Amino acid sequence: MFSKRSLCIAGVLVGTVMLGGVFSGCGDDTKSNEIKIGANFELTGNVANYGSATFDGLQLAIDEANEAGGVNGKKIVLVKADSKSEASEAANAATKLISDDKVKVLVGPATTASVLAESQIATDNKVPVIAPCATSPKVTVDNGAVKPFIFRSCFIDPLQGDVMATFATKTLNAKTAVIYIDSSSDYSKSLGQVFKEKFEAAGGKVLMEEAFLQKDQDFKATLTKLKTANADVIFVPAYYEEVGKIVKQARELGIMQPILGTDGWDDTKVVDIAGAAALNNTFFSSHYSDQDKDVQSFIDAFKKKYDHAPNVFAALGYDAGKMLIDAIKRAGSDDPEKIQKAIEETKDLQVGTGKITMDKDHNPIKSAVILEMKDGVKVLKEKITPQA
Amino acid sequence: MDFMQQLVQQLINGISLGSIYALIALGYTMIYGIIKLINFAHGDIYMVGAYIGYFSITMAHLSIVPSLIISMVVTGLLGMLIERLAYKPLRHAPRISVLITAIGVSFFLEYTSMYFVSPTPRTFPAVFDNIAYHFGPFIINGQQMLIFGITFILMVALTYIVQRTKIGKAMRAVSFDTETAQLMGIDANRIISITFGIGSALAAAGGVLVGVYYNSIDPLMGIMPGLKAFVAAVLGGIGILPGAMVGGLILGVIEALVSGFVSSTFRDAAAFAILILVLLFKPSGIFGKNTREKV
Amino acid sequence: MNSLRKTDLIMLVFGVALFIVLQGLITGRILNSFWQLNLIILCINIILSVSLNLINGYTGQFSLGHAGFMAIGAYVSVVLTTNFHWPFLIALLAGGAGAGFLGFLIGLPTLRLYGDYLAIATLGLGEIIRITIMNIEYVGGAAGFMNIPHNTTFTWAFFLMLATLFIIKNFVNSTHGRACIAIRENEIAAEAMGINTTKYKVMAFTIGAGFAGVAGGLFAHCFYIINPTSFTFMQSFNYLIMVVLGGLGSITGSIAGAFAVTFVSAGLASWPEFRMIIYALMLILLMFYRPQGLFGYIEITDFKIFSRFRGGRKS
Amino acid sequence: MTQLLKAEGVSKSFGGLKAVSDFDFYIDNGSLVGLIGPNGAGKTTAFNLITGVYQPTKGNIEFDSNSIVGLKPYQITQRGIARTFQNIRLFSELSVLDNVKIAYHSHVKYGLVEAVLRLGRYFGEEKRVEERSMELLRIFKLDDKAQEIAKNLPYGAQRRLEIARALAAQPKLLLLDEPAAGMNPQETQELMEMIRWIRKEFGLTILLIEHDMSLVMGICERIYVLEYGIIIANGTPGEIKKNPEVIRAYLGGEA
Amino acid sequence: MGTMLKIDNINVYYGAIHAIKGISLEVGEGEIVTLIGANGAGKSTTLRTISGLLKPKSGTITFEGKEIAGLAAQDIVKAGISQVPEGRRIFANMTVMENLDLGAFIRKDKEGVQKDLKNVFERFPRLEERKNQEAGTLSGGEQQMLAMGRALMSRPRLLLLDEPSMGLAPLLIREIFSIIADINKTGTTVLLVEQNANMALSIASRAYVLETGRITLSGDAEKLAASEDVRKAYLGG
Repeated sequence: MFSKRSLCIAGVLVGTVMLGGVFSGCGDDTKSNEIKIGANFELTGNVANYGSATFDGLQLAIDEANEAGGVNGKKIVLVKADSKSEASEAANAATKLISDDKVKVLVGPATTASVLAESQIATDNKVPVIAPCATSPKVTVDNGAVKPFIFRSCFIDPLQGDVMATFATKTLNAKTAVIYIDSSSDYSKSLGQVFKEKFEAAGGKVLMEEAFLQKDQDFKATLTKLKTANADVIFVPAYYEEVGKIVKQARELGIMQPILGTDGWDDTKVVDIAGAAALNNTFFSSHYSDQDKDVQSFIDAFKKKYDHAPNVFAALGYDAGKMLIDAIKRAGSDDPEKIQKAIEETKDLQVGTGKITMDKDHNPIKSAVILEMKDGVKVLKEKITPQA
Repeated sequence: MDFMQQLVQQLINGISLGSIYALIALGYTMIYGIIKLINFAHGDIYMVGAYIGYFSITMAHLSIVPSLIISMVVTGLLGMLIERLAYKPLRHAPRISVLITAIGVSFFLEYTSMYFVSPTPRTFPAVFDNIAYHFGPFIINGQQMLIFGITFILMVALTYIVQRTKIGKAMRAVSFDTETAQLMGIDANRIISITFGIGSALAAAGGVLVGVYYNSIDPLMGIMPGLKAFVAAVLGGIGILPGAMVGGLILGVIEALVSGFVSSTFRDAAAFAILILVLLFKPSGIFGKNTREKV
Repeated sequence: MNSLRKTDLIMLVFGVALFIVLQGLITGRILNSFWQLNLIILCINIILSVSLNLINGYTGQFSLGHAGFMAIGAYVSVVLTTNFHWPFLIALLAGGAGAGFLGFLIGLPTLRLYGDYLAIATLGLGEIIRITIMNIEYVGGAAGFMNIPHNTTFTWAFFLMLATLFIIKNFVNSTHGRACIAIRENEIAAEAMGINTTKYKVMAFTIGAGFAGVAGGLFAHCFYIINPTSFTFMQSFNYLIMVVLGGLGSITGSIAGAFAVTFVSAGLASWPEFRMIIYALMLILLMFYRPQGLFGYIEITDFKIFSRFRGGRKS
Repeated sequence: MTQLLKAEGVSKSFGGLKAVSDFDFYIDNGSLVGLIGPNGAGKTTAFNLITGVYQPTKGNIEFDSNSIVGLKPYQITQRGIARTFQNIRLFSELSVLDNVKIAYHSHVKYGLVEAVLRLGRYFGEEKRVEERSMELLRIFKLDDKAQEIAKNLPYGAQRRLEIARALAAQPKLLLLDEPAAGMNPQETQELMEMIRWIRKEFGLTILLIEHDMSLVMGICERIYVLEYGIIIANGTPGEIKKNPEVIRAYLGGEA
Repeated sequence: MGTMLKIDNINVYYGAIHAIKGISLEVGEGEIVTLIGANGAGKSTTLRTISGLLKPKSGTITFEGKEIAGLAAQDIVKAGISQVPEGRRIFANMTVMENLDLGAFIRKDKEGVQKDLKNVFERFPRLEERKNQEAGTLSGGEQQMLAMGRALMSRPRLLLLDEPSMGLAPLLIREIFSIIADINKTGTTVLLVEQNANMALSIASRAYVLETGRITLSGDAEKLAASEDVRKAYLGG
């Protein structure tokens, strides 16, 4: 039953794996002229497109810093790990980066649940984390207490939800709304909730709340249902891949009302998928407008390196990189606790999407914009500068 | 819109969604019929088909019809190659090992594609106008009708091939009793290979059409439709072509109705629940014939 | 017949010795927390693969819904520890019991199906469980359940794994286990030998689901957060892969399968682009050269060194 | 002598096709009865009806004065009918010993908890089962092959193992479906002796289907002859051998 | 009369079971040769080996002077050997016509096929009556006729028949056997495996008796029919 040859193969396989494990377990000889940064992102699995886009942005920021001679005379080395789009794997990857690769700072992952899974491990090991695009308030604040080592480089859900509710009631004079969220994403759920609260507080009425799931292709059934509500606006706080399809299919079903969204929309793919015409009469909040002069340099650099325009994930990844480099510079050391202090003190830092200042809850204070889609082009509709 | 109107519109939505499941399920069911393998890689073949179509359109600047044909041919050959390399050597191995191999092939296709085309979704260019037709309060758009039409035509063509042509008879013979088919002078390996080719080509057609219809393709796009198509095939009675079509349509309609009248988050659960109920009362699917081992 | 007890004793001593060595390496910081975490995951994976092997390998019932039962155990136990402050062990056992009970309820009607039909039905059940959890706001819905105490230590994982191995091994080597194996080998002959095949199929399914539940509880108390994405059918595939890779019908094989998958996954973590491609190729090649898995039906106790102590198992 | 098994008016049709019709027969306690007939005559169907694999379309089957119609195969086995199969159905990947041990299933007296935690009666019972199994294997000259995988045994040995396994279920009535198929004359001779011996030793009643006439004629006390699902003759071997109907049915028309 | 098929000392295994232990036999052109013996003696295994469904571990099989052992089954059909398998194994879910079409799968000469189809229908008129019926709904005798007709459609030079009498009524058996004799008269060589020894010996010219994988007796059919040994082997002493 047990041929020698197959035993050999089995043995070799198991042996290789074990050896591989042992060697990678031993290889933590950090060179003194390097600063290791852990990039824990969704590189495979369901949301690999968001994770890898964010990583691309981060990589650009790091490359720029290294080309400019590094930070404090040291080169920054990004150590990649794959969180496989799963919370538990994110924790696993973070553990690996911290204990195995001995990284000084972690950046990522992209989605809230994965960051939450990672944050406790980082806190226990006193390694600061910058989450580029996890917008849930829970990421940095837990039961009213700020998590000392966790930061983010994007604004939080309540801000965007508030901004869009105000925009709907004030600018568009909407009295009624329907909300269509991605129930597999914390981001989408909490935005939906905030929007509802603010919209109703402003005297509006939410007629219907529906949900879809990540990777859905066909939204017509639910859209047919939403159409019956005949509301003034439709709020879809979700990511661009699904948003494109939702807008396209909604217009096909004859839903012509304004559709509102959030920063998850900010990708040229939305136009490609939905088509320029379908996107007319849609509005979403984001971090920057590409007509903004300050942002141009980032967009150009990104296009040069990757051959396509950055999306919001890439921009936020870039911002996280910028924040980090700035903090390490100011800390003047790669000691994680010193870096943590430096990030806390970030003030008026020019990053890819504008100027940011870290607030006491570890959320950056940065301006938001509302963009209108006109024939496939993002047009700046409003700019909201937050009160610090 | 009142309830009836919404119901009719949901049926339209369901049938158009179901046609896509049916299209993938046709190939699934053919392949299952001939070697009784749950080809978990089928959904990924569909994905590869979509990408080949995408590159034919965007890079080679071909129009939709030649792109569709190229995609079907190339993907069909890929299917034959996969069968030859990965499944044929395991023809007499335990079935579960073949299943694991199929899962391996599925991972391989997904992640090799991801490596080469990146996980970012690609958007299919609009290759033709999508006109919405209004029938009273109901809306059907051109692409929906096109997909339904193509699925129906392919099902008819396939049924014709399987029922009437020499190669089709050989397929049925191999599927029913491989050994006796060999006694007729049929080269079973070749027939299996051809079946894989046809099944994969169908999946590719599905991939390209879905790309055109939903505009967006990505390397993991095949996982859920693949699973749904398998559910559709089992629902209709696996190995039976009209069964796959009916199963796909039923699945699509159920999903549309659940999304429209309950909640879309329960859509997949409802689809599986229906499958299980059907299997409990009719263990071999709607069109399937019950067979039990002879003692 | 004391040889049976002797084998048990030897395995127990070996297990405890292994634990002391590993715990020593962890305490001595020779194994860092990444490897410590992976050892915990390994133990959890072993519980899952061995329990799935009881269903798929020993009883021959093709189940693809293991992640669903794992999810039940995970959610039941985290609700009990986080919201009701139950002791960890009791919560784990309750999670196991919950999963087992559900396995029983589901198994009773479903196990009338055969082969691929059973496979797709169980896959569907796993997904139904997951989607249902996703729609329960009380446990966080799709976003997940948070603030879970980090109770799972290597010690817990290791000894629960040992207990699982002990119980499943004993089950398999009893008349009950033989009944299950008989069903796998030839259901008609098994019934002709006076074996109530329905009863034993459901029993194997229930026990397997129960242990999956315990493993789910351990898993959930490891990462501070769980969400339904961790329990998709892809996870069920993973456990199936462990079982088939190791060899259906061999506990040693399931351990080896869990070991191989866990550490290949961990070892390839630094090359995310190639990780899944290599994994896929490994699967395909292994099935080519050893379609019956690494160990086939063979146990480690069947090898020569153990022959002096051999008890009830076949060679 | 009391009748251990009694079938009255048993019919079985498969989708309109009558496989067995109006079957009347009885088996006395302690007797050795043969069931013969050409291929496709319905012999195996009769076995399947007795063992509960099929349910009769009409008629009644009594075992030990109780009707067994409607019982599941395992319940019938637990009441004391064990069988072998025409197309050997061993647990082919298991050892010879395990094949026999499995059949003791209904007679093992320990519960699930005792088994899992290895308490109480577990060790004693396992020991008893193993010893009994080895004893059976010795009787069938398989004890030296106890650890071999069943599918690797020669054909004749597989047939013997199937009988040993059936005996382990401790039946009152043993049904043998072509036990000598594929055996050479010498093996058949030995098998004949063995069947005689086990009947005496275990106090069994035996019903056997066989093609090998030398076996049937040699050991059966009474023989039923089946053709097209109907019993065409019933009597002692001597009577059967002379029965012209049987000769016609069996040797074929043109002699 | 030349030798058409010559089997020389073949050994065949089913897994670990040694099913055929060094069988040698010959079939001359135009003959009916029968292979008789009890269940499990290895008769079907022999036919399956000739047809290429099993590969002999050792030994040679020559057909019309060409070595065919180890060829793929479809190539053996193309060489001119067709088998009517045990239990008929018709394609039950297809029509009678489709079954016959499959029999002619290897042939390209449409006209010849049409002619043979006519011949088959002449020989088995009941098949023509039921040509559009699903084969699974035919009676046992009709299925046997279909299986034979199907095998004839490839226009074989050697026809292998495996237990054509199985499960058939005596009247039908007689009919089937007279058809076999008739097929032989029109120029097809026949190798017939049977349990019904008397029937088989009545139409065969020569016979081999198989017991547990070995040939124990062989010779002229008439002589064997009269022989006490054969009688004994079947009815017991």
